[in-house]
Amino acid sequence: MAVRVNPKLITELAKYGADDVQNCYHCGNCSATCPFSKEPFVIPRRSMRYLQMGLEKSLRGDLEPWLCYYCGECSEQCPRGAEPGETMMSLRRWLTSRYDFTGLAGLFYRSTRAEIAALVLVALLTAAGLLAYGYIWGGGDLSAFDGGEGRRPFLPASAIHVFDWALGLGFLAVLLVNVARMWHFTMRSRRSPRVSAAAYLKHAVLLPVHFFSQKRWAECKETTPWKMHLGLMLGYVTMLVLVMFFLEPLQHGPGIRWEVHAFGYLATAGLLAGTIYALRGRLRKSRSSHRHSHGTDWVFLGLLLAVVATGVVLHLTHRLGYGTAANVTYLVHMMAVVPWLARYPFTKWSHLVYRPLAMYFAALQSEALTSRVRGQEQPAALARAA
Amino acid sequence: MNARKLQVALYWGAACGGCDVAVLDTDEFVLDLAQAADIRFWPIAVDGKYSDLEAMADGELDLALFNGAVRNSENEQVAKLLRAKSRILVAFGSCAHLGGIPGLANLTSKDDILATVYLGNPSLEPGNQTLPQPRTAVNGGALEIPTFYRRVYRLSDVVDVDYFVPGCPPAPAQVKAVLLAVVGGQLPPRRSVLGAGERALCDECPRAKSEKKVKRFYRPHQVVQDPQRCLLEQGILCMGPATRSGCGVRCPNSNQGCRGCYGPPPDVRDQGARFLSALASIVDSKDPTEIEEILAGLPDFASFAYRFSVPASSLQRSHRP
Amino acid sequence: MSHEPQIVGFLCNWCSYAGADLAGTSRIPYPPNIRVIRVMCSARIEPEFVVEALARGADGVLVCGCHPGDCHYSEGNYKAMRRFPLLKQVLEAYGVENERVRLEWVSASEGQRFAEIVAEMTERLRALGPSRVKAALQADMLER
Amino acid sequence: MAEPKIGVFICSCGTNISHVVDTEAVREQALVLPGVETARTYRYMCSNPGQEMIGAAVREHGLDRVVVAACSPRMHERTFRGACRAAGLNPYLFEMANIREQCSWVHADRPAATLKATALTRAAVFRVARNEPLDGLTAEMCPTTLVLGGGIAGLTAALELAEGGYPVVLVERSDRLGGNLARVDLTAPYLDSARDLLTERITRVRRHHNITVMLHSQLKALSGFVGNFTATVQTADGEAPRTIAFRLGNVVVATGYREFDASRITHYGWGKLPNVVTSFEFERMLRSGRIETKDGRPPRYAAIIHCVGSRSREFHGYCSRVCCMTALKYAQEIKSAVPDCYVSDLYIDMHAFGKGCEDFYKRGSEAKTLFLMYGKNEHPVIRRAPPGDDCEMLIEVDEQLSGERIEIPADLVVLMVGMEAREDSAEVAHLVNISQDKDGWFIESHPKLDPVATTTEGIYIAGTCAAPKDIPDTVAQARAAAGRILARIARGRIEIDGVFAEVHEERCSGCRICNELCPYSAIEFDSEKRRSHVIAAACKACGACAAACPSGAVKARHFTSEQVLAQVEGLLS
Repeated sequence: MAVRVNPKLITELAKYGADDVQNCYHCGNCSATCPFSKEPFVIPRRSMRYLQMGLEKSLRGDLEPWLCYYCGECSEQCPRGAEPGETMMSLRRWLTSRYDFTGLAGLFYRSTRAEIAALVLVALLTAAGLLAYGYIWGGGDLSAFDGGEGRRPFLPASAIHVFDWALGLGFLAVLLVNVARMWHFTMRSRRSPRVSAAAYLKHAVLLPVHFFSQKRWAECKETTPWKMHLGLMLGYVTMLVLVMFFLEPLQHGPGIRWEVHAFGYLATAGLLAGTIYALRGRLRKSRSSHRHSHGTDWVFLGLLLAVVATGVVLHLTHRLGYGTAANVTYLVHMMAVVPWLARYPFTKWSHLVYRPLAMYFAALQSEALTSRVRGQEQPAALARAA
Repeated sequence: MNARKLQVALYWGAACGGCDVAVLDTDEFVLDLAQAADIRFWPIAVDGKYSDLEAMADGELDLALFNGAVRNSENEQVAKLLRAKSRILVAFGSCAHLGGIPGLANLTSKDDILATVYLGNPSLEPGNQTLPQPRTAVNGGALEIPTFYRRVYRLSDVVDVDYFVPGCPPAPAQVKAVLLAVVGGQLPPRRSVLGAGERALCDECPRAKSEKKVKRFYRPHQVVQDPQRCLLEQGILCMGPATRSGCGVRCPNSNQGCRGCYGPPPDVRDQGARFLSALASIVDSKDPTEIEEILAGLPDFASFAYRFSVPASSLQRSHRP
Repeated sequence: MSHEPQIVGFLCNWCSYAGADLAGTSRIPYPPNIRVIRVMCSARIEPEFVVEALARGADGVLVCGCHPGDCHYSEGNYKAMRRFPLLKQVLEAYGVENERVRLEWVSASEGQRFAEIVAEMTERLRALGPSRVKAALQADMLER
Repeated sequence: MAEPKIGVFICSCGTNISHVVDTEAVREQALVLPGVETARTYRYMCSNPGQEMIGAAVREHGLDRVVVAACSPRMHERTFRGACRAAGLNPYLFEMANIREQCSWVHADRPAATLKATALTRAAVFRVARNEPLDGLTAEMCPTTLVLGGGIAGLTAALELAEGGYPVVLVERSDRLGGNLARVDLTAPYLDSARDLLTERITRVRRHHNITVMLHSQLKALSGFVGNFTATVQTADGEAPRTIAFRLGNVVVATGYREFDASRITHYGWGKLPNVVTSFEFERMLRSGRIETKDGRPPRYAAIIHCVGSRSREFHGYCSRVCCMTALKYAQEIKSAVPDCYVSDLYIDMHAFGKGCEDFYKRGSEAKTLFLMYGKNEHPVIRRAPPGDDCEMLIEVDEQLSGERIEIPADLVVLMVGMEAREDSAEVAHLVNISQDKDGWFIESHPKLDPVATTTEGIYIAGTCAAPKDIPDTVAQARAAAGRILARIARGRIEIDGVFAEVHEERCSGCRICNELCPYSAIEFDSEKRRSHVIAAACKACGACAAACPSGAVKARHFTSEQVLAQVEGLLS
C-alpha cells in the first residue's frame, strides 16, 4: 500500500526550526559520524528523508529524533549544509507537539508570542492567587516570612503545598496522557515490532537509569555538554524534591539547616552552572548545537534563570531576616516557578520524560527486531550444522 | 625443322581415359601427328610393352604426355620411366595436373576403399573376404599386381614435370596447340601451364555480371535460371571465378556451373580455399545462425570446391621447404 | 613430457592484437604455445593462411577479430564470420579435428579474455595430441 | 630478386625483455637465417643511440631491410620506420617482432619464451625479405565543405569554416534552421535564452557570402573520397524540387537527434492524461510564459520525471545527459512562476557533471523541490486521482532512499524525454559511409583521441548525432570538426598512405565479387575494360577484397599473401 507524501510538511516544519532539510541529498555522512546510528536505527538520515518526503505517519512513529543528543557532529560533516542536527532538534519539538493532546505545545512552538502571553498570564494569576491568600486567609503580615517568633507567616508552607501539589498532579496527569500517546504512536506504528509485556518489565530499569544518567550522551565526541546538562538536571530534580517534601525545614530560618540546605546549595550550583553554560553557548553560538536557537529555547533558559536567581535572592533576604523583602521576592519567585512548571507537559521541559522513554522503547524495539532476525536465520544455521 | 621425326609417347595412368579420347578428338590432326611424329608408346592405340620403354635410351623421346593420376606402383613406375626417357614430360589433363576426380579418394582412406569394394559390397558372395595382395602364390609360381597406394598423387608429386595441360579433358584445340608448340619448339618456361588463359573463367564468360550478394544457394534443378546473368548471382554454384580460363567456357555456356577442371588461376595456391573465401564473402547476412542456414545449402562443399584438386590442396600437396 | 601444441594466431590490428598487447601490459600470463601474426582486419585472413599453417605443422589456428558491430572497418569481422563455418566443413572433410581451428571475438580491452582463450585452447590441443596433417603428408611423400 | 641484406636488431628494453628472453640466443638464431647480414642486441632500441645504431648498421653493411625485435608495433612501429627513413631506407622495408607485450611480459618460462621470441623474429625476417618499398600518393583537396544539418552544431561548423574563408554548403532537411535547440526556452545552468544563442548565428549564416543554405533538402548520394567527393542533393528550396550535384572535399555530419516517443511508456499515460507533457511541450509553455494545466489553472502540485526512455533495460541503456539539468531548470522556473506550487522531481541518479551544474542542483533543492529517487528499470505509474482529492493525478513509485512505496500528488507532470538516434540515421550513415553503434549513434574514429573524425577520411561528426550532448560540448565538437577540416584544406594536396589494396589487371577476370565487399566503396568496376580497380585514396587497407578475390588479382599492399605466408613459414619452421 502506497503512502501519500505531503510536500507541505517540510514548510510546516520550518516553523519548528528545520530550515535546511531539503539541501540533504543523502550522502550518508551524517549517519556515518553519528555514534547512535546503529541497526536498526539510521540517525539522522532516515528522519531527514521522512521529513523531506512529508511522510507524516512514519515521522510521528519515529523514535530516532529522541536518540539524538545533538552533539552537532552530523551538521559539521554535512557537505550540503542541511543541518541534520538542527533538523533532529526541530523534529523533537514537532514530536512533542504531536504527543501533546492539548495542542498547546504546537501553539507555543509555532508562536513564541503566544507562549510568552501564556506565561505572563499564568504569572499574574499566581501573584493574584498568592496575594489573595496572604491577605484574606493568611496573616496578611508581609513582614512575617516563616513561623519564627510565634507569628503567622504571610504564606505558610502548608498553603504553598496546596498549590504545588495540586499543580504537580494536574500537570502530571496531562503528561501521562501525552506519554500514552507517544507510546501509541511509536510502539504501535506500522514499522514497530510487537513487544511482549515481559520485555516491558525486563527493561523497565532503563527508565530511571536514562532519566538520571543520560549515559548515552556520554558516547558523543564531546562530553562537556553532557556533564553540564547532568549538573543542571540533577540540581533541578533535587530542588524539586526539596520543595515538594522538605519545604518546612527549607523555609525555617534564619539559622541554616545543613542537612537540607547543603542539598539546596549543591542543586543551586548545578542549576546556575548549567543555565549559564547554555546561555553563553547560545549567545556566542560557539557549538553547532547552539548555533540555531528557537524562541522557545530563549524562553526556557530565561525563565530557568529567573527561577534560580529569584530563589537565591529569596534565600538571602530570608536568612538576613528581611521578612518583607523575603515575602516580596517569594511572590516574584513563584511568578517564575509556576509558569515554569506550567510549561511542563507542553514544551522542551517534557523531554525530561520523553527521552528516557524513547531510550526504553528503542531498546525494546531493537531487541524484538534482532530476535526476529535470529528467528529467521535459525533454519539456515541448522542446515549448516547438519 | 630437322628431318628427324618427333618421338612421342602417351600414357594413361589413374584416369577415365577421356584424355586419350581428347587426343583422338583432334580428328584428322591425329593423322598429321602420325605424319609428323613417331608414336613410340601409346597403350590405348598402339601395341607396346613396358620392356620396349625400358629398352629406350634416356632422353630418346622428345615428348611424353602422361594423363591420369598416380594411384599405384605401376603408375609411378611408368611415370619414372617416361621421365627418364623423355626430354619433355607433360602432365596431361586434370588428373595428372591436380589429381583430378581420382584424387577425391584422398578424402577417405585406402582401408575404407578396399573395405567398401572387397568386403562390404552386396554383390560379393557371402563369406568371401579376399583382398587383393601385391604378390600371390599360385601353384608354384607367383602372381604380382601393382601395389595400391595409400593415396592418390599428382604426377608432379612423384616425378619432375615440365609442362601442365589442364582440363577434364583438355579441349581438342588446346591439344593441337600444345603439340604444335612442341613441334615448332616455341615453348614457354618450364613448369608452366600450357594452352590455357592467364585469368579466371569469368573473363571469357559471356554472362552479365554485377555486384554479388547471395541469400540462398540453389542446386541447378531447384531454380529457373536466367541464361544471360552470372550463375553465382543467381545462387547457382560456379567455380568460374576461381578457375583458369581456356576451356572455352564449356559448362556455363551449357547452363551448368563451372566445376573447376582447369585448376586455379596463376596466382592461386589452393583453388578450393580460394573459392571458399570468395563464395562465403558474398553471403548476404550478418547473423551467425542465418549464415549457417545459408551455407547449409552447400552439401559436401569440400568435394565440390576440390573436385579436381584434392591432391593439389595445401593440405595434401608436397611442400618443398 | 606431454606434447606441446603449436598455435598460430591471426589477430586483427585494431581490437584483438591490441587486446593481446593489453594482456602483456597488464602482465596476464598465458601459455607460450601461441605465436601471433598481425593483420589489419579479420576480413584479410584468407582460408589459405589457415590451411597453410596446418599444413606446415601448426596444431591449431586461432583467428580473432573485433566483436560483431565493433569492427574498425565496420563490417570486416562479418566476412570472417561467414568464411569460418565453411572452412571448418572443408577441414573436417580433410580429417582435421574441429577443435584445431577457432574463431573468437576479442576487443582491445579484453586482455584477460585473450589469455583465457589461449590457455583453454592450448589445453584442448594438448588433450587432442599432435596434428597428423604434416606427418601424414611427409610419410606419404616418402614411401607410398 | 637479388638476395636481400637484412639487419636484425633485438631490444632488451632495459630488462623488460631480457629478464625472460635470452636475447643473445635470439641473436645467434637470427644470424643463421637466410639473408641476415647482421644481428645485434641493445638495451633500448627506441632510444636515440638505438636508432642511430640501426642507421650505422644500414650504412656499414649496406642493409636493405630491417627487423626490430622489441615491443609491440602498435608502440614503436612509427619510431623505427622513422629510423629507417632517416637511414635512407623505404620505411616499409622494415618489420617488427613483438617479443615484449606478446612474449616476455606474458611468459615466465625462459627457454619457452626464448624459443617463441626466436620464432617471432624468424617470421619477421622471412616476411621482411618479401616486403616491398611502398610510396604514398597525393590527391588534390577541394576546399568546399558540405554540412549536413542546420542545428546549433551545423550552424557553428558552417560559420567556423566560412570565417576560415572557404565555401560551405549547409543542407537542412526541414524548412528552418535552428534544429532542436530552436524548441527550447532557456538553457541550464546559466538560464540564457536559446533564442538569443540561435538567432545571432542564423542571421550570420544567412548573410555569409561563403555559405549556401539549402532548406527542404537532403543528401541523396555521395561518391568519391576525401578531398574529392561529389554530392547529389535533392532540394525543394525555392522553386520546383530539383536535384543538384557538386564537388566537395569534406563533410560535417551534424544531423542531431530526435526525442524519445513518450507514448512508448504506457504507464506514463502521455497522450491519454491531458496534463502529462513532454519536456518539449513544457518548453512551449515556458516560451508562452504560462505554466498551467489544460483547464488553465496554475498547478498546485507539479512533478518532473527523469530518464524517460533513457537508462532503462527495455528502451535505451545510455544517459541522455541534458535532462537532469533541464529538469532542475523546470523546477526553479515553476517555483518562480507559481511560488506556492509544490514541485517533486523523480530521478534515478542526479547527473550534474557539467560546469556550474552542481551549484544549479543545490539551488534547485533550496527552492524546496522534493527530490524522489526511483529505481533503474522500474517506472513510476501515473493515474488519475480519485474525485474529491486535492490533485489531478497520483504518481506511485518505490522510493529508493526511504524504501517506501509512495504516492505523489500532481496536477502537471513533465516527462524528461531522452535523446535517440534519428529515424534516418542509418540512411545517412550508409550515404556517407560511416558506422553506427548499437543505439544508432555515429561512431568516431577514436572515442577519446579522435572524437570528431570517423573511420572514413574526410567525414566528420559533430553534436548529438554522435551521442547525447549538451550545448557546450556540441559547439566544441562542431568547432573541432571545422578546425580539422581547415587544417586539412590548408595543407593543400592530401597524402595517401602507401598501404592500400590494388588490382592486378592482368589477373582480374571482372567477376565483381570484390565490388560489394568494400566498406568504403573504394572499388570501382570499369565496365569498358570489364575490370575492377581500387581508388587508393578511399581504401583503408582492411584487405577484405584481397582475401576474397578468387583469382588472387587483388593485392593488399604490405599485407600480401606472400608476406603473411612467409610469416607462417617462419613461425613453424
